Amino acid sequence: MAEDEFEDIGRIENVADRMAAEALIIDVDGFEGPLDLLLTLSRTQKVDLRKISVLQLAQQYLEFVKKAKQIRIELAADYLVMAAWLAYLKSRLLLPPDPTEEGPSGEELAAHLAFQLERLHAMREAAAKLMARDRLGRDFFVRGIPEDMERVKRVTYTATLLDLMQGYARIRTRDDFRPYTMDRDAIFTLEQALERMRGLISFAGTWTDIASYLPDEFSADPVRRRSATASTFAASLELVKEGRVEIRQNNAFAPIELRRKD
Amino acid sequence: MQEETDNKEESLFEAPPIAEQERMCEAIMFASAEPVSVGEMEARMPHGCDAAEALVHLRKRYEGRGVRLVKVGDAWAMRTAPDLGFLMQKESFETRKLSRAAIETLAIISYHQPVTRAEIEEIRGVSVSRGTVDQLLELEWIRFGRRKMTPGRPVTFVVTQGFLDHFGLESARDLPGLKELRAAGLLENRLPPRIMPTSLDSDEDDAEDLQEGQSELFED
Amino acid sequence: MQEETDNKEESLFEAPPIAEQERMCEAIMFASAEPVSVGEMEARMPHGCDAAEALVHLRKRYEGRGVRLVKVGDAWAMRTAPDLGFLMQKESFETRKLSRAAIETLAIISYHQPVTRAEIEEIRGVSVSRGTVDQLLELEWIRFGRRKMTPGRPVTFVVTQGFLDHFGLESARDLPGLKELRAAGLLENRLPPRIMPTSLDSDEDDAEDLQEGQSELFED
Repeated sequence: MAEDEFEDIGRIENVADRMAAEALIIDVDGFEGPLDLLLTLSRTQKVDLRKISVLQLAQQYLEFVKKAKQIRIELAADYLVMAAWLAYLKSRLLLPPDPTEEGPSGEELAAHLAFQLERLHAMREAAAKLMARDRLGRDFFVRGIPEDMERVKRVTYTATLLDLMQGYARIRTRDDFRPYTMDRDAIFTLEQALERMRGLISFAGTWTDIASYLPDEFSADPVRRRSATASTFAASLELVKEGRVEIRQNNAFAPIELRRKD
Repeated sequence: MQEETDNKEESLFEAPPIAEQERMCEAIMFASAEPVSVGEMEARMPHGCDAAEALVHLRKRYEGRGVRLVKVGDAWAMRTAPDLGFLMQKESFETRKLSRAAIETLAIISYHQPVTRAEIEEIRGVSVSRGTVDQLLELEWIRFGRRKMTPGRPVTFVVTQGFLDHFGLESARDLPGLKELRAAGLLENRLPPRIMPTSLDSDEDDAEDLQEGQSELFED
Repeated sequence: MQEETDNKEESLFEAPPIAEQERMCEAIMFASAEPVSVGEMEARMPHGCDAAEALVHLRKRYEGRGVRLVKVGDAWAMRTAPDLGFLMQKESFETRKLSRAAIETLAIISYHQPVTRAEIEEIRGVSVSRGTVDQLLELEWIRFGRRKMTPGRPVTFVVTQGFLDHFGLESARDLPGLKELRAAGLLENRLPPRIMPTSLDSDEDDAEDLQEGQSELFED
């Protein structure tokens, strides 16, 4: 319940009071880090966090750490780092500023520490307010019998005007309509070339220019010739791989020749 | 039962006003994972409440609304109004291409309307399955036209406005004729059909390719 | 009401009258335990419906009732009135008790989002344990937001719709005391002066993440 959530946060103040009374006998683990401890200590000053005396706070903290160290040896590093830093801050605040020293002034550091404390305090209060809100499953509730969404699959059929006309053309065309495919009559395929070469290769006892293997109907037209040359060359390589022929070329752009391998 | 009146009068003092009881019943029923009986409701409400009474009011309040109060056995629950059941469906859509048979049948109807089933079969050279016609009817791309004045008075099919809308046609007359189909390469094997759309602006001469019957339909 | 119906009909042709749309929203809201977005609602309602408008009416209708319409982020949900929580012991469930660290971390994320782990640690002055973050992620109260465009591109955390729903918030802007905190400059991202101990053994993401003001989210 709400009180439970509060408890954690409320405890800080209780602890703060108790602490003040019990002269700082404290389990370090009870604090969530040096900032938490500082916040708790600062709350005992009972002033606006913005007007807090950082010097006094640093003094209290160092005091605390010193005592705590006597009781509990294993003070977490965080606490000691903070102690060292606060000692430094204290000295910066007490001594007149050293003009040769760079970096933020003691006042700036103190102001930031005050800001951090105030911010942490504000967040804790906000957390408490948040937890105190009406909450789902405790103060207000969802629908007890939600209705399952039924999943319905709808199939829509579509067709385009083109489909329609192709369909009609298909029916009305005397000669069998076939869907458009690329007509590759200028293409001499690798399969065709292989087949042709396999038939001819046994006659190639001597080195022969592969150009002589091109089919007649593919030799004249440059487009067809190109396709046939490429395929025949590829087919030749295939046959070399199979170990049936040898292939050679004496120079760049020289004729490519092949010969049956015995 | 006989005690009820007494109890009520006795406890009216402490019991919250009926409007408040109504709210309570509303909340309980809303949040409960199962229907709640009157007894159960009263057990949860402050002493002296009359859940049955509150429910009568509540039920009236929800009349005609998107949810209503229903009695389930001797318990009560809230349910969405049955006429809104369609909202509880999550539809997933899938688009599929029309089958070849359907497209051809549709094409014939669009070019030859009004056309009988027998005529479609004659043109296609295969019989037309019932499913195909039903599908086209369901898509509302075709509908029944006038009966033919031939023996048997067969029904005819014509395309619908929905068909024209879907295919972006103003009228079935806008369908390109055979000549254009040929010009577009649809009747020849070589040319890619991609060239099609440019030739869609129809002119009159496609009439030669269309059968006489249909013109009567477009006479307006 | 009558007027509105007319207006609506003028502007939305086929859309059902607003009263009917209200019923539909009502049914959808009742049917779902999860908040439903306006878009989702409209996707389920007939074409042309204006769910946002219908919800305004619906919300008004449920004012002061046992259940009410609440806005959760971009979505809407039906929830029982908080003052009737006492009737629901049966439905209430115990949320796993959150540690103080988890509560504070959650608060910091909600007020400072999007916020990196290093920033949370900077505010709390201690490192944030993995378990704390995991617990909040598991509750689906926080999720990963976009990465910060700072060295190391650390991930950020933001609160979820589930968070808003759980705490009855319409948006993260409605967090209690947000305005005051912002006015007091306590949501600003103030870089610590150089020599300040960050007090953390946080390795991967470091204090450099603390840069541009994260209050951007709440800027209206």
